[in-house]
Amino acid sequence: MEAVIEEKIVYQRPEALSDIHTHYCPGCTHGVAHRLVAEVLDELGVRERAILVAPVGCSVFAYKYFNIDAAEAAHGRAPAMATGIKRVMPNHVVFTYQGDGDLAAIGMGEIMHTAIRGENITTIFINNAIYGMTGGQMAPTSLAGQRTKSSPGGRDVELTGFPVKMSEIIAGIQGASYVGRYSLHNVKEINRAKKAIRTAFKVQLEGLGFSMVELLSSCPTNWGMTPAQALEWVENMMVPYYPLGDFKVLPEVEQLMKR
Amino acid sequence: MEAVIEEKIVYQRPEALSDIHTHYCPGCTHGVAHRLVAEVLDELGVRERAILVAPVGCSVFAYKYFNIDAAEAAHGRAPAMATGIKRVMPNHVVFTYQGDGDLAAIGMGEIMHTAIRGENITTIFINNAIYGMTGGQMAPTSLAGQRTKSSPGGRDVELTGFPVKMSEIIAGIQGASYVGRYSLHNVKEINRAKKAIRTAFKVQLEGLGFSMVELLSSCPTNWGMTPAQALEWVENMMVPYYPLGDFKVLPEVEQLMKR
Amino acid sequence: MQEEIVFAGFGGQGVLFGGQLLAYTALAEGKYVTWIPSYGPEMRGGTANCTVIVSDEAIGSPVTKYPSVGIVFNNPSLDKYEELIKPGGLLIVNQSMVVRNPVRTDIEALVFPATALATELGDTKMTNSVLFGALLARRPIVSLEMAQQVLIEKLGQRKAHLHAINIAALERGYEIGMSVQA
Amino acid sequence: MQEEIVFAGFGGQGVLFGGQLLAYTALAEGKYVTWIPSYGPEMRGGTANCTVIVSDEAIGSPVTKYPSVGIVFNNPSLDKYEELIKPGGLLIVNQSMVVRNPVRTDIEALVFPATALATELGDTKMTNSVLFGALLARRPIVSLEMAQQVLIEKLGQRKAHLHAINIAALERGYEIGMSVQA
Amino acid sequence: MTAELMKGNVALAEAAIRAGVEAYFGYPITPQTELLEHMAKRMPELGRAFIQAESELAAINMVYGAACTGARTMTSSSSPGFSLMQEGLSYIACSQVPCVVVDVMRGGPGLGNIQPSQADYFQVTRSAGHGDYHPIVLAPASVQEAVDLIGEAFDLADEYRHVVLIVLDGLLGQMMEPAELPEMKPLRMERADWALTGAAGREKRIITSLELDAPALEAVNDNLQAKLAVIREKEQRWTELMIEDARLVVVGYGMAGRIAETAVKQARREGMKVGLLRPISLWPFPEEHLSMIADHSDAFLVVEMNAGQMVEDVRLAAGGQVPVKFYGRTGGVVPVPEEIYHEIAELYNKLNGG
Amino acid sequence: MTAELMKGNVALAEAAIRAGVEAYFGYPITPQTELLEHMAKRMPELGRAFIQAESELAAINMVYGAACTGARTMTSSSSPGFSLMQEGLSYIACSQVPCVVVDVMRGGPGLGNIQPSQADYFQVTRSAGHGDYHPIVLAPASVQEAVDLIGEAFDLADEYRHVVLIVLDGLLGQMMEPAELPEMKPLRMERADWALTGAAGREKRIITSLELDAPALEAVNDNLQAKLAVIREKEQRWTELMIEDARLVVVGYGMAGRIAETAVKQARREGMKVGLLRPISLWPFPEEHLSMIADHSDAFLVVEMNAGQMVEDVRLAAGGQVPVKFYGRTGGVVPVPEEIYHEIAELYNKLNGG
Amino acid sequence: MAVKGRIEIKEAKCKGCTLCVMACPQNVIEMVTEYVNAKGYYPAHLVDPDGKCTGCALCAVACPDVCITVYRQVPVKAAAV
Amino acid sequence: MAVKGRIEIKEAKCKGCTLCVMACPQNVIEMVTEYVNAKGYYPAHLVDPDGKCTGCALCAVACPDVCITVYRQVPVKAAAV
Ligand SMILES: Cc1ncc(C[n+]2csc(CCOP(=O)(O)OP(=O)(O)O)c2C)c(N)n1
Ligand SMILES: Cc1ncc(C[n+]2csc(CCOP(=O)(O)OP(=O)(O)O)c2C)c(N)n1
Ligand code: SF4
Ligand code: SF4
Ligand code: SF4
Ligand code: SF4
Repeated sequence: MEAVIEEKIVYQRPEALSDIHTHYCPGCTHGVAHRLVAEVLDELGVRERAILVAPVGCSVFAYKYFNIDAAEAAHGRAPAMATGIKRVMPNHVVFTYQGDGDLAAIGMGEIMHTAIRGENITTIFINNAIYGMTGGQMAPTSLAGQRTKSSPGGRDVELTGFPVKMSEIIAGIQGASYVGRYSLHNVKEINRAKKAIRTAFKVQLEGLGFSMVELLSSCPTNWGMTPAQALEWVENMMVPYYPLGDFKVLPEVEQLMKR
Repeated sequence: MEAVIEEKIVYQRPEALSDIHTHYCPGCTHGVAHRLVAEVLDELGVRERAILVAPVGCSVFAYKYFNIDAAEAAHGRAPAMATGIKRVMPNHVVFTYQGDGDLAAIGMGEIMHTAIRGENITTIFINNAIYGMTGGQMAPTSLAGQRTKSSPGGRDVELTGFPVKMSEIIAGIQGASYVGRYSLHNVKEINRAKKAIRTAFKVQLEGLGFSMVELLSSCPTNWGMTPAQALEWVENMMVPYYPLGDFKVLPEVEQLMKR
Repeated sequence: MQEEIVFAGFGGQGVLFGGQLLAYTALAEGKYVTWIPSYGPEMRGGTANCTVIVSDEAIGSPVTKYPSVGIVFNNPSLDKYEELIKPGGLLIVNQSMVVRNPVRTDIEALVFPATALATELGDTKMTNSVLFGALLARRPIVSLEMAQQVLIEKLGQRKAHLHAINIAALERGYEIGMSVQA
Repeated sequence: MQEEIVFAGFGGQGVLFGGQLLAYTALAEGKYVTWIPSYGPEMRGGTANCTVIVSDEAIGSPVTKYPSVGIVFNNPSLDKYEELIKPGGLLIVNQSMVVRNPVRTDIEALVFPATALATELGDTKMTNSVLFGALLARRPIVSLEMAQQVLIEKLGQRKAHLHAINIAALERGYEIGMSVQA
Repeated sequence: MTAELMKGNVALAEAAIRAGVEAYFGYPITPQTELLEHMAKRMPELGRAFIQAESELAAINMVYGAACTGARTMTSSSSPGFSLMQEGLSYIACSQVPCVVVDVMRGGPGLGNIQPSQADYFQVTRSAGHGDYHPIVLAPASVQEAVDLIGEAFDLADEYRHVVLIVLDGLLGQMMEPAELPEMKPLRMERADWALTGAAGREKRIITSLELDAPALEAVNDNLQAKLAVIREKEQRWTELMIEDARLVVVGYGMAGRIAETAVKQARREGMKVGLLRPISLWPFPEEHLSMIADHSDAFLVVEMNAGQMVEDVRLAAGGQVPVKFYGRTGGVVPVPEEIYHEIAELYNKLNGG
Repeated sequence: MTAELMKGNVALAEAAIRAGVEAYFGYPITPQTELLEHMAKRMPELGRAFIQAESELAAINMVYGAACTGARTMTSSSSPGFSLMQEGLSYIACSQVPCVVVDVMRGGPGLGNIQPSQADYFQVTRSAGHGDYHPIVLAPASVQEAVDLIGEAFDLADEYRHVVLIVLDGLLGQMMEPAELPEMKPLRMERADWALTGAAGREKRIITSLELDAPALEAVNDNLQAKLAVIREKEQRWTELMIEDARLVVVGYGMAGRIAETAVKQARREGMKVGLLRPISLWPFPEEHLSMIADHSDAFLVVEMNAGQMVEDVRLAAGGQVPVKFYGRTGGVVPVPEEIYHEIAELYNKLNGG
Repeated sequence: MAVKGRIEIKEAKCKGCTLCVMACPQNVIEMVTEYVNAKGYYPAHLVDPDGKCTGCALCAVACPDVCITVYRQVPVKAAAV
Repeated sequence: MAVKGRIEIKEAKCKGCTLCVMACPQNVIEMVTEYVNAKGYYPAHLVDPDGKCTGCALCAVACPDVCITVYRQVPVKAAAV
């Protein structure tokens, strides 16, 4: 009997992502991050009880792009808003999606305390070392010497300090159960990032407390690079300063990762 | 020739402390902390160029008690205010004095970013595991199970998370040059605390960046104890959870400590 | 009938609770009542006072400049309130904590060592009960019986061991109030 | 004399800079001028436009509903601005990026492939210079000479290698504007 | 049901619980803290959500979140803390999610003190945040009224999907007075058709205050303004005393109004034709009613615990028909009936050509 | 000196530098960000203090700190960011330290959008924070005026030890227009006698907004109110056009006023007796002048880029003497002269019994 | 026999970022240079005359705009006749 | 010979917290029980009939209210006559 060949779809848009054009710049890996989260929501079968809290930043319209219920928070306050939602809807899957200005600058207090409370939500943290939406000012995560619109001579660590490593900080907080930093600069790393995102959401589903995945992401527009150059910059400049991997894995989470 | 005996003053009020009655409750170690800071300012000879930024909390009137120029900040914002002062008066000795509600709750964003910038100021952080001024509500530093006016059944770590360890967190930030946690529960510890405070101010004088000393302190009133019981509680309950010692000593600071 | 009573002293002397006892008792007797504390940041040894208004009609202002009764627990409060009492009003002074006598003659003054009596009866903290008892003797705003009932209720089971001596304190104050020629 | 000129197209087509060139030139010639961009969050491929008003008198409103001149860099802008141009006004259309011709007959229309010409002259990004040149031919709001001078100045030393071709682009547009029977 | 002696703050908290509040988020600040403390005790007991937030900023944004799910949600604070909620309130108002906020005002500006004040009238009625909107603002003058109004506040919030503020001064927050509490309402189980509950078997829902396109945001504003116009028409509240034949009308809200009542009664006893108007809704302000009163009276005396704020609304409503005089105390000083009486007598005298 | 073509935001920054600003603290937000960016470049060049703060909250408190030393200090933001500064501003005002704040307003409420707006009029004039105070508020209508006013703002701030706001809509912030910049002033070296400079050879100094005692805080407020009364009397600013014989007076500030100017001129060309009043100081509002104009005219038309806010001040000033009509656009929609002209014509017609 | 695959790129959504081109191990994706799409971008398209695409989906994983659907030919049992 | 010392406690400032009593290794500080000071507290005072105070200043270090001044007798060279 001869084998019959059939064509199967091996990759298509996840259900949790709406089929609409995004406003992201060409090659901006916000889009990749969105897709990964959507895939994980679909795979875990939680799309219908997922609630997104979108930030203020380039990803402000994430609420349009995800095909799930969503709220748009004030700049930096997404974790507080998510806390409010989660406390009255404990069985829903609540997550924030935040940029580095949003999470690491103005929203520092809220993300810290959400982690301190061990709030049972998930945070997807996009670190692109710049303020994208406002046109390219320095972020707390901008690299030493990095030229931005508000550090035209390059980030001067004497005056502005060293770029902040949020994953390491959050990992140091007892209430954080899972914290990992991954990158979106190539397919291999994208796949690792997805695994981390899946773990983070599983942590929430198991009620284990706060989980966060930091994703190194590109901003070709404000870095003044082509998309391809931007990914190289992530790999060659960001990764050395922002090491990839898991920074906090509670024993219970380790169990979970094995499953 | 026979030795003549003369009486010398071996202890008296430091010049940097005003000779007025404080409003602190009997046995409250805010008073001890004040005195130590004042002694250090005197000993380093910087009283005349010291500027205090007082918090909102029981120590709000610190501006009255120190005999130096002082400003009173909004709740939690003392580090931002101190930053503003220091940037235009770089040769002055600028410090904040803050409680745990002020620094670790509402002021989390400001203290973190002041440390991140490596701002060349000093912070004296009074951890008394409670909100004193408002009458005894839970602080981020309240111990697990601690009964307060806002955790009447004892702090439930499931709902509120674990008490936050600020010294450990700040020590993890690159811009922090010196961070230590000491206690005021007996004379030996008080003396160690003073040494740490001296180091912290020296760090500032040398322009080495951000320095912070956390001091475990009592609040007999809101803990519902006698002053003596309260000091025992510091020793037996707080110290085990909040280990004492230096958490961050940059190599340059180590040099300084030897001098 | 409307009486405006000020309780005034140091924090820690039970000043606010004394006023609350009166307020609760008035409520229990179906009267209109308001209780207003002075409130401040948590500071021991600061001043504390409260104003209680008891009336047969709905109460407008719960504050007044010139109260009809002053109960002063210490010297600063004597200094502050003596001059404010309405002519014809009543001033009860805790002699244990003051260094002078009241001087006004157009008001009724009752001066006796309430703290000393309370200490004698077993607990310095009952100064407020003693003074409250004296008040009821001079101004029967509420009945002594109801006051006793409310006192026991408010102390609650946890402080059952204090019931008897507090009742005694209340009665001691009442006796003094009845006996002294004001 | 007052002209209100709208430059409209995609972000990235040099729309805003085109308007600024006009504004700087007008200033250099001592005219009153305002330049207003549409501004939005940083998004590539979104619409971008600016309004320049050049006048002999102080300018009141820097916005207008009905501009006297429209320079449209792409099709959506043609759709949006054609109907708004004042009767008797001028519409310059970048034929390279549109799929239709203007239809109004009560305005002057100049339609030519500016992007194609710019590409031909060495840089697609000079579309704005070509269109600006054409504008000056049809409406001598400022002189071509001054525009050339300002263009060189604004490109600056760092872009010295682009001076010649930009001047060429400006002139090419001017030629076309002069030659075409509108 | 019998009256209990309760602090205003505690009564507000318990009444909110009985009105079915599902989530409370707040931060300690005098003279409001007893409200939070009561919630800290009761809400966990009842299995409802309580968080002592890390700040007022966090608290209002937690409120924003919980309110997005259609749950009855509230917070409380006092002046400086309320200032920190401005951005969040503006977001909530634009998103049109219901919530209740209690502001127990204290002496300002700045850290000021913790004494009673009404100095945030402008802030609460005019601009609780940036942008064009007014929250509904209710000002009780007794513990009982506070209890009644907070129940109403939740209903109004739901009905209009709007921010409702209960404002009081520290005096009412700290005062004990008998009040009857309502019965405990069962928690509402169903969720509104705009609420975020997960996109199960329906289209997804979005709650946002962003609209990049100007005409679209203008439509959002038109919608909001239309709603406010309805509120303005339907929800003006006040109480009054001896207005009919009054030549002089004293206008005051909250405790200032209540204190003035004693002075007004005193003046009546002295034969002066004086009345009292106490606005209960500060926004919408009872403007028509005031304007009507202006038709029949000779002068207004506005009494506030501030340097003169509501007096502007009275002037606007009076429209120049009668002189509007102002008497205020600031910094946490509470005016006593005696001084208000003095003002009344002086002004009344002048009306009589004195 | 020759005029340069500059964006309003950039011109403000450079003019502030030339006026001797020693410290700038801010946070990016559209449509204000170019101001911060210009400072980021220039201030370090000049050895002056610049920090991109972690938030607007931090920025205003850094301003508070630097201002306490007597240094000329400023920040800038836009509506949501300005909301976050409310608490800080109230502290600064109560402490009476001088500072300058620029608010480039955008569409609201909430996140709204980044288009031009004037919807924070109430917030800036009535209650930039809790408590009784008004900042001085100046509203330019051209890049040149912005340049001139910011210099004045620093002087006023110093003179009165008060908060001075420069408010503009996003349009003026983003617009390029020729303007002449002033010469660079040398930095002021001496420090005021209240400034924190270290207690060397003198008594210590304290800057605080706390006063626990109510009568004492009332004294602080009296002092503040007395200062505001002086400002109210001395610092009203406006500009006007063809007012003398105007039957209809259009009132608008900032860009709305400037756009209205074109409509007013058009109406004059059509023979209508229409004039324009453009308030420059929004607080103190030019109330006497307006009231005087009300005496000689038949109607007011207020034009704003909001749902109607300044119109209340116009009504208060007009005191019921003339009808006051309102025309506004919201959500970032900028009214064009054509539509304002339409409103003028309609209203004027009615005046003529049409 | 090598696995056979095929991709579809939604041209209208493509922003021409080239990331799929870089991700493709078979080098069978190219950028269009002749025309731009409605958004003004030069889109990517599959140029695979030799049928080298394996349907590995790396391009799809790399694409930030989810433009790419990936198909792979898989052997299945023939249906019983 | 043991070092001789002496302390002065400013009664008016004392809040009666007892911390000095606890800190004193010589047990020569006691709380007054007969009267309260103007602030209403029972102050501490030195009760040192045997002159045991060494002037070690531990009490002063422990005192939160800086009420205590500490003196110690030290041998000095006699001035030349
Ligand atoms: C209170 C407030 N402050 C400032 C802004 C302006 N703003 C919008 S997005 C943003 C930062 C965006 O940067 P980031 O969070 O890194 O996200 P990205 O755009 O880079 O994805 C800022 C400052 C705002 N909207 N609200
Ligand atoms: C914005 C604001 N929120 C809240 C308060 C009320 N408040 C005053 S002090 C304080 C906390 C004090 O606790 P902590 O910082 O631990 O100092 P402590 O009194 O214990 O020394 C609070 C919440 C305030 N003044 N301002
Ligand atoms: S500006 Fe940067 S972060 Fe924002 S969409 Fe563009 S590339 Fe992405
Ligand atoms: S309340 Fe506590 S922290 Fe405050 S003075 Fe009293 S003991 Fe000290
Ligand atoms: S990765 Fe996606 S958006 Fe980028 S060129 Fe390829 S198909 Fe187009
Ligand atoms: S330690 Fe100081 S305050 Fe306490 S009892 Fe001793 S002397 Fe008095």
